[in-house]
Amino acid sequence: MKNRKPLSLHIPEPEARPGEQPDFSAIKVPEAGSVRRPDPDAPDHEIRDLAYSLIRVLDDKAAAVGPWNPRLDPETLRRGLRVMMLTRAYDDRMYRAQRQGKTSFYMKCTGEEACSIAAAFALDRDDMCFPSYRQQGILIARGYPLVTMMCQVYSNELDPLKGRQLPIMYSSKKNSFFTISGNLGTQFPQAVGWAMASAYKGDDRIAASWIGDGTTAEGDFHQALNFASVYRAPVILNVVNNQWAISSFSGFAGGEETTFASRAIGYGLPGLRVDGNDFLAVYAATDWAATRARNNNGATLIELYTYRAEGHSTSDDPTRYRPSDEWKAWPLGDPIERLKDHLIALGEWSEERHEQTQKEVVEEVRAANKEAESHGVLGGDKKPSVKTMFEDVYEEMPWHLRRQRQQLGV
Amino acid sequence: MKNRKPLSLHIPEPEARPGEQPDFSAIKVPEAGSVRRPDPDAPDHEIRDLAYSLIRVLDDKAAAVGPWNPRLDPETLRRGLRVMMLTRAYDDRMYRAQRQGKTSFYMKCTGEEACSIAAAFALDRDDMCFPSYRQQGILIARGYPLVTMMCQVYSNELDPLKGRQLPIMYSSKKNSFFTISGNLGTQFPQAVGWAMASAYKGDDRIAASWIGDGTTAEGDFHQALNFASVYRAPVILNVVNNQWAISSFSGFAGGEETTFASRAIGYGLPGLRVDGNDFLAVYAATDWAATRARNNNGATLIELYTYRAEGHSTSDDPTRYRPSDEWKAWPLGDPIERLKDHLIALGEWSEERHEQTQKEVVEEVRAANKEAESHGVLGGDKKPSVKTMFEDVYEEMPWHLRRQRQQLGV
Amino acid sequence: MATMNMIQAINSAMDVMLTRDPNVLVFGEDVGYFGGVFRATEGLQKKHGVKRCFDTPIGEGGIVAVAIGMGAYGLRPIVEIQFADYIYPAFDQLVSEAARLRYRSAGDFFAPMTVRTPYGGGIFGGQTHSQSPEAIFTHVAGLKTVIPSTPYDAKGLLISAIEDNDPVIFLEPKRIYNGPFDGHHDRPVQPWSKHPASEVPDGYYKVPLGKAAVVREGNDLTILAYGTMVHVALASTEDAGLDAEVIDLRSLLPLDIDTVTKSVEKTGRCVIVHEATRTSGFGAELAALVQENCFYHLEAPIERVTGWDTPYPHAFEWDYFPGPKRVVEAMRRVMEA
Amino acid sequence: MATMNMIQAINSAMDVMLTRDPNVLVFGEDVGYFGGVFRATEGLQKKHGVKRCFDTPIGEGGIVAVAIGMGAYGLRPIVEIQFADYIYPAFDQLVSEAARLRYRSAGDFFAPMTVRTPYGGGIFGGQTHSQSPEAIFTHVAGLKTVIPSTPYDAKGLLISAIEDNDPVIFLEPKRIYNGPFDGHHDRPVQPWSKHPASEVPDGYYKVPLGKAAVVREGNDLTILAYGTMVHVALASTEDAGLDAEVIDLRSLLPLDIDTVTKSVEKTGRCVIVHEATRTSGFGAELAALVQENCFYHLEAPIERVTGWDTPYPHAFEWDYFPGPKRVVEAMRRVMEA
Ligand SMILES: Cc1ncc(C[n+]2csc(CCOP(=O)(O)OP(=O)(O)O)c2C)c(N)n1
Ligand SMILES: Cc1ncc(C[n+]2csc(CCOP(=O)(O)OP(=O)(O)O)c2C)c(N)n1
Ligand SMILES: [Mg+2]
Ligand SMILES: [Mg+2]
Repeated sequence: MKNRKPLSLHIPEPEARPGEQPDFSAIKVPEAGSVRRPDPDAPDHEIRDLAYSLIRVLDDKAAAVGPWNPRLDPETLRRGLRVMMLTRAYDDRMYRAQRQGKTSFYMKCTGEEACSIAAAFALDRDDMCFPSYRQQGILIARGYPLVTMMCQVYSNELDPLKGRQLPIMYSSKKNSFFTISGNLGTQFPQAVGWAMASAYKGDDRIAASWIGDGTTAEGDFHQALNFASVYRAPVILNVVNNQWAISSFSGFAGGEETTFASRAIGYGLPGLRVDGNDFLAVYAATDWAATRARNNNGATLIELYTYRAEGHSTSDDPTRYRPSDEWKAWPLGDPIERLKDHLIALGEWSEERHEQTQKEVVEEVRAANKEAESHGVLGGDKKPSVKTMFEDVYEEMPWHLRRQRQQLGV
Repeated sequence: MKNRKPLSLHIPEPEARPGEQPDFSAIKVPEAGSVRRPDPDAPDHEIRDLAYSLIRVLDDKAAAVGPWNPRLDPETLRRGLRVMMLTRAYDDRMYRAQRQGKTSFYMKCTGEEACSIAAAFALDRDDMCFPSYRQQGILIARGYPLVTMMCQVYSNELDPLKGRQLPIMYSSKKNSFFTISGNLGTQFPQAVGWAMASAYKGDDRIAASWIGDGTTAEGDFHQALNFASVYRAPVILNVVNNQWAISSFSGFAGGEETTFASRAIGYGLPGLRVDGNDFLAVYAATDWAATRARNNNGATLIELYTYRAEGHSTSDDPTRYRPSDEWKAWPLGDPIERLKDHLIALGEWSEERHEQTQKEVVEEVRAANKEAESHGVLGGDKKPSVKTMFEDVYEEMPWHLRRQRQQLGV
Repeated sequence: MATMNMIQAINSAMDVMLTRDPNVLVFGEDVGYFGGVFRATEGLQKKHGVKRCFDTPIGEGGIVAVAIGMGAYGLRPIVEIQFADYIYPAFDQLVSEAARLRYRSAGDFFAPMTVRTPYGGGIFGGQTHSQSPEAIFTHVAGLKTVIPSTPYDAKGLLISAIEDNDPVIFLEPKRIYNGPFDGHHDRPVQPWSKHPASEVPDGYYKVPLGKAAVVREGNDLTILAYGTMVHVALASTEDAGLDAEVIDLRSLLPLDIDTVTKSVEKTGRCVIVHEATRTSGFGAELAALVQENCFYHLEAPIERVTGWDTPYPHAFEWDYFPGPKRVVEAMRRVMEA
Repeated sequence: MATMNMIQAINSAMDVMLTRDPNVLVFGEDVGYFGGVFRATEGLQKKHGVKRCFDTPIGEGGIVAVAIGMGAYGLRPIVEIQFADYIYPAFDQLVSEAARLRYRSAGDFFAPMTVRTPYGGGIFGGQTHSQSPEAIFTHVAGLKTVIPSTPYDAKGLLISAIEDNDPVIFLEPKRIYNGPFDGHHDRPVQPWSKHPASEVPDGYYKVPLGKAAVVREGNDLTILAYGTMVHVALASTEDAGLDAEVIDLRSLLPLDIDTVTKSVEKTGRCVIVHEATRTSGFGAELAALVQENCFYHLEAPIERVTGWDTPYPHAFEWDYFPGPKRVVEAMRRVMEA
């Protein structure tokens, strides 16, 4: 060795571990309304600053302010609020169902409802969504029956996926909701391909996809951005940065060094960084990107800055790796509370109506669950026919699968 | 479909095709010396502009100007020039050998010599290189015997790789030159791993890797930049942008939308864009990145802007997809001519000495080739023992390979 | 009818389908303006336009992922992976996605795509331009694997693959693109024009997936082969002076088990030939199936003649390649057993 | 000596090696502070420091590539792929790089790395947390593939893998992490503590790669199994009331062919059991080898009892899983043949 200072390996560490005080002091939260809103057709190199700011519409007094305010009518806001409340109630019920042994696994999106639901509101119903496992809100926003979702979670006799998939891995072509994969990130470049096909056909439907902060580390993230850039695909690529990937904080995905939105810059794509707990900001950013895509100006990468309020899944115990009360300290609050306060501030909502709605959604979920359970839960005998296990591997069943089905005697 | 303007698919097209005039008017070439040289330890977010400029030292009058001038002594410059000339002569000879049927395949680096050789000059001899197939200049700069390289190309009895590898897929641990892979880009994240190991051990050796513009599209490019960013690995990641990937211009790798250097930005890494045909600029940029890495400030992405003067390989015919005289129009000239002119301008070189040196390198190559051929060429009978085909699959030969060797009767 | 080599036949299949079906498109590395490093897509961009046949970034994973998304939309993409050796970066998208869409969505989504890729050695390509990865794909439920051995089959099988609603891995034996190489590397190369199967209809026709071809009837023993090895098997039969029944599988999955079983029940002896490495190659599955289905007819152990379990060495192609000499030895062993 | 379950034994192997060799380090998704989703690395970061055991980005390709680079430097990385179902993004780095370095550089460079990954079903993980991809790796020249079936073997084999100078794919049967599951899913789960092989030395010891274990001697027939299926094979032997010889392969590659051959020559009958999909599974290679080596001793067709050629369905685990019922049926068929 020469006479030089030795090299050393850097290993990222989160701000706080169990037993320590939550510490979000490093997070700079700009004033709501302070970020400029360029024309949706602006060249990417003129708007790189948006990758480093944070688009916010709802201010501390719950008022909607600034150029990104989408000016949604109160009825739409109330629908958005209700869908978020319904989604949270649904998650709570399904989580309990798993704890009660009625299914094997469940994943909540608590605290992140706006990231999927506000986006779904801004998109057309037939724009194609390529979600991860944490965007159940899209299906609920699009009116997919809760009972059907529950039947999937229970792998029961009415499960549209015939008991084949892990709970929450929904699929609904009718609702332009792509089959969810257990393999992280694979849907990101697939969404680009779908968007390229839409452009190839001169269609006007665009695609949107969602992945988590941790998933940006997969090679498919790079494939998606690069193909989207090269062919100017009409697609919205969302990164839901909820700060955690199971037990690993976003620093292990590169979040310690810069923003995820800034990944767009190296591909000549616009990157927007958005308050993911602000329903109006998420709506406005999605709408901006959708307009850009529909105008043949290609893809946008949107970082939705939020926090995973609960465990990664029912298999996880977050108190093992982060302060249990971290969510309370989260500077961007709760998307439901913030939209509720906004509606109240507008005089379009009240504590009473909110409680009333809360009762309604819980009751709606309870009733749906009652019906779903009547068609069976995991491990019960009300399930799809075992025969179906051999179907849909191919369009037509080849001889070897027929023979295997016979061997099983079904 | 709604009443909207239909989407359309964008397919990149190069400026000129065969039969058309070469057109590089889109390329903006800044004045030599005009780009600032920040401190090698400057935070990445303060130097993003360097990803969009072009670091140049040699001006039109062949003078070395500006803050990036490494102020190399004439002797070093002469050595650099000679290695570049030797490399080009070597390429020409091996190309001919392939045409003469003495080997199966060959790849030249003509026009790109500075990208590997100036970098090799700026690195320490024991800094570990993870090259692509177009950095033979590193081995020649480090004094690896031409005869040995030729024996590899001929897969003959002295081939250090025992006739196993395609020509030009050299490997030399002694020269800190990693075994070249036929699979594009795989070495990029491997270099990061090597650098992480060096840091883990408190060593002071750094790693450097080279890939082409087209190869940036592989997932391994993303893995390399992300891991390098997360662990602040002491590695230099070079993208040799020679404008072409076989028949596809750099627009199919995203080069139409922005620079390759700017890919660094989204990882919080510095990106330098460098005149790859300017020996002094490549040296200076490599030296800057090496200093940064040795100071534990992590990785740098360097885009070496150059032009692939010849066909992709002996299997390629570039006149099928680009104007045959494009190289003549290349605005950044020829790295050998430019360094030659600089030395002459310094009064440290002359046409005569240049011609003399040209004769020497050609003779050196001729003599080496004579010796190499005396040990056999591909298809001849002077080759490694067939036995060796079964060796080195594992450290110890398992029974099934022993049995297979017996079956072959060797 | 026209006389075509295998490249021309493959080109013709894509040309026909691009003409018939506006949802068919072709893309991959260097396949556009240039026409592909093996010229398989030559002229297609000029004739059908840049939006129907175009270059891609060098990201096999992205190429396949994008094709899956296009398939989900309703297109029928044909993608080229420049060499089978470079298909691995796309492995996850093929195995976890293309192969699984239909099953996991209960038929809601599927990937009607064709992945064309040249495979096999014998062209001094070294270890990264010579591999035969077919066995791996046959282990993946949801994929079909097809390998032609003649221009006629190549076109007919490729059209079937393109029209198939499941993802098909279409492996092209690059060594026989230009002629039916029979493993006698020391003899002059034969052009396809001398081979009857180079007579190829100009228009649309199909060779069904899942049907093998008995390319030579015989009674002494059965040789199971595909791709280049079909021609090696035929030459070996000549050389050995044995009355072998040579079966060209054409589809590895789905496999035409009946044709295989019928033949081995008749001959009682079986030699399996492939260029891929031996251990866990497709020959293993064939041997397992044959002994399961024909056990009581077998008069000798089933022999596998394959590439060695090493990378494909540049300078030792003909020591590595399972040529007629090794096949004949195996045939003799099987007959003498 | 201590009583360990398989997770504890694996943890102990890494702990021992981290202590013995400063060039050993452990990394992967969630393996650091958290200790891994299956707790295999619990406590290692705390004991050995963040630089010896740390989390990684979710990029399996990057994880393996970085390990290869570290191996080339001279370290001995142990990486965890969280589920075998997620190893495919690393497939190119494993097949084209880790497996090839030594050969293509003529010994100049090699990758002394161990890739640990949990595989197999039976935990209601659905199709992307249940796969058994072992066969694919056995087709790749340059890789070794190892699968333990007990805590004792797990620790001894893992230490051998870590010290091996070639890349080893170390597949951990997650269903038996906590107890020797024998396929009778309707019966109460047994803890490892009741099993003799849960007696594990606290310190350093090795179980050699390439050596199978005869876990039950018998004369009626031979059952070849590995991982979870070893326990299923033993239970099936009980259930069938047959005197089966049960062989735990432990290493798939290199394979202990002598132990296999010796047994089948003795019994003349063979059943192969694995959880992976059937077609081109490792059972195919075993069947091919057994009939090649023991043809004249075989009194019945070799049977394969395997997972079906479908993805692993969430609600039908026990219809998919090749449990004792199916194994017993196969044993009977083989005996009656
Ligand atoms: C290819 C792949 N690797 C690993 C996993 C295991 N895994 C499932 S979720 C998860 C964390 C994902 O984190 P993030 O992308 O941030 O999404 P979030 O769960 O926070 O929404 C991991 C590692 C997987 N499913 N697929
Ligand atoms: C994974 C992989 N895909 C495709 C190829 C085939 N191939 C070899 S070189 C090449 C072009 C590479 O272009 P670039 O990265 O720009 O490097 P250059 O040849 O210009 O130096 C291609 C597509 C390969 N070798 N590996
Ligand atoms: Mg996350
Ligand atoms: Mg290039």
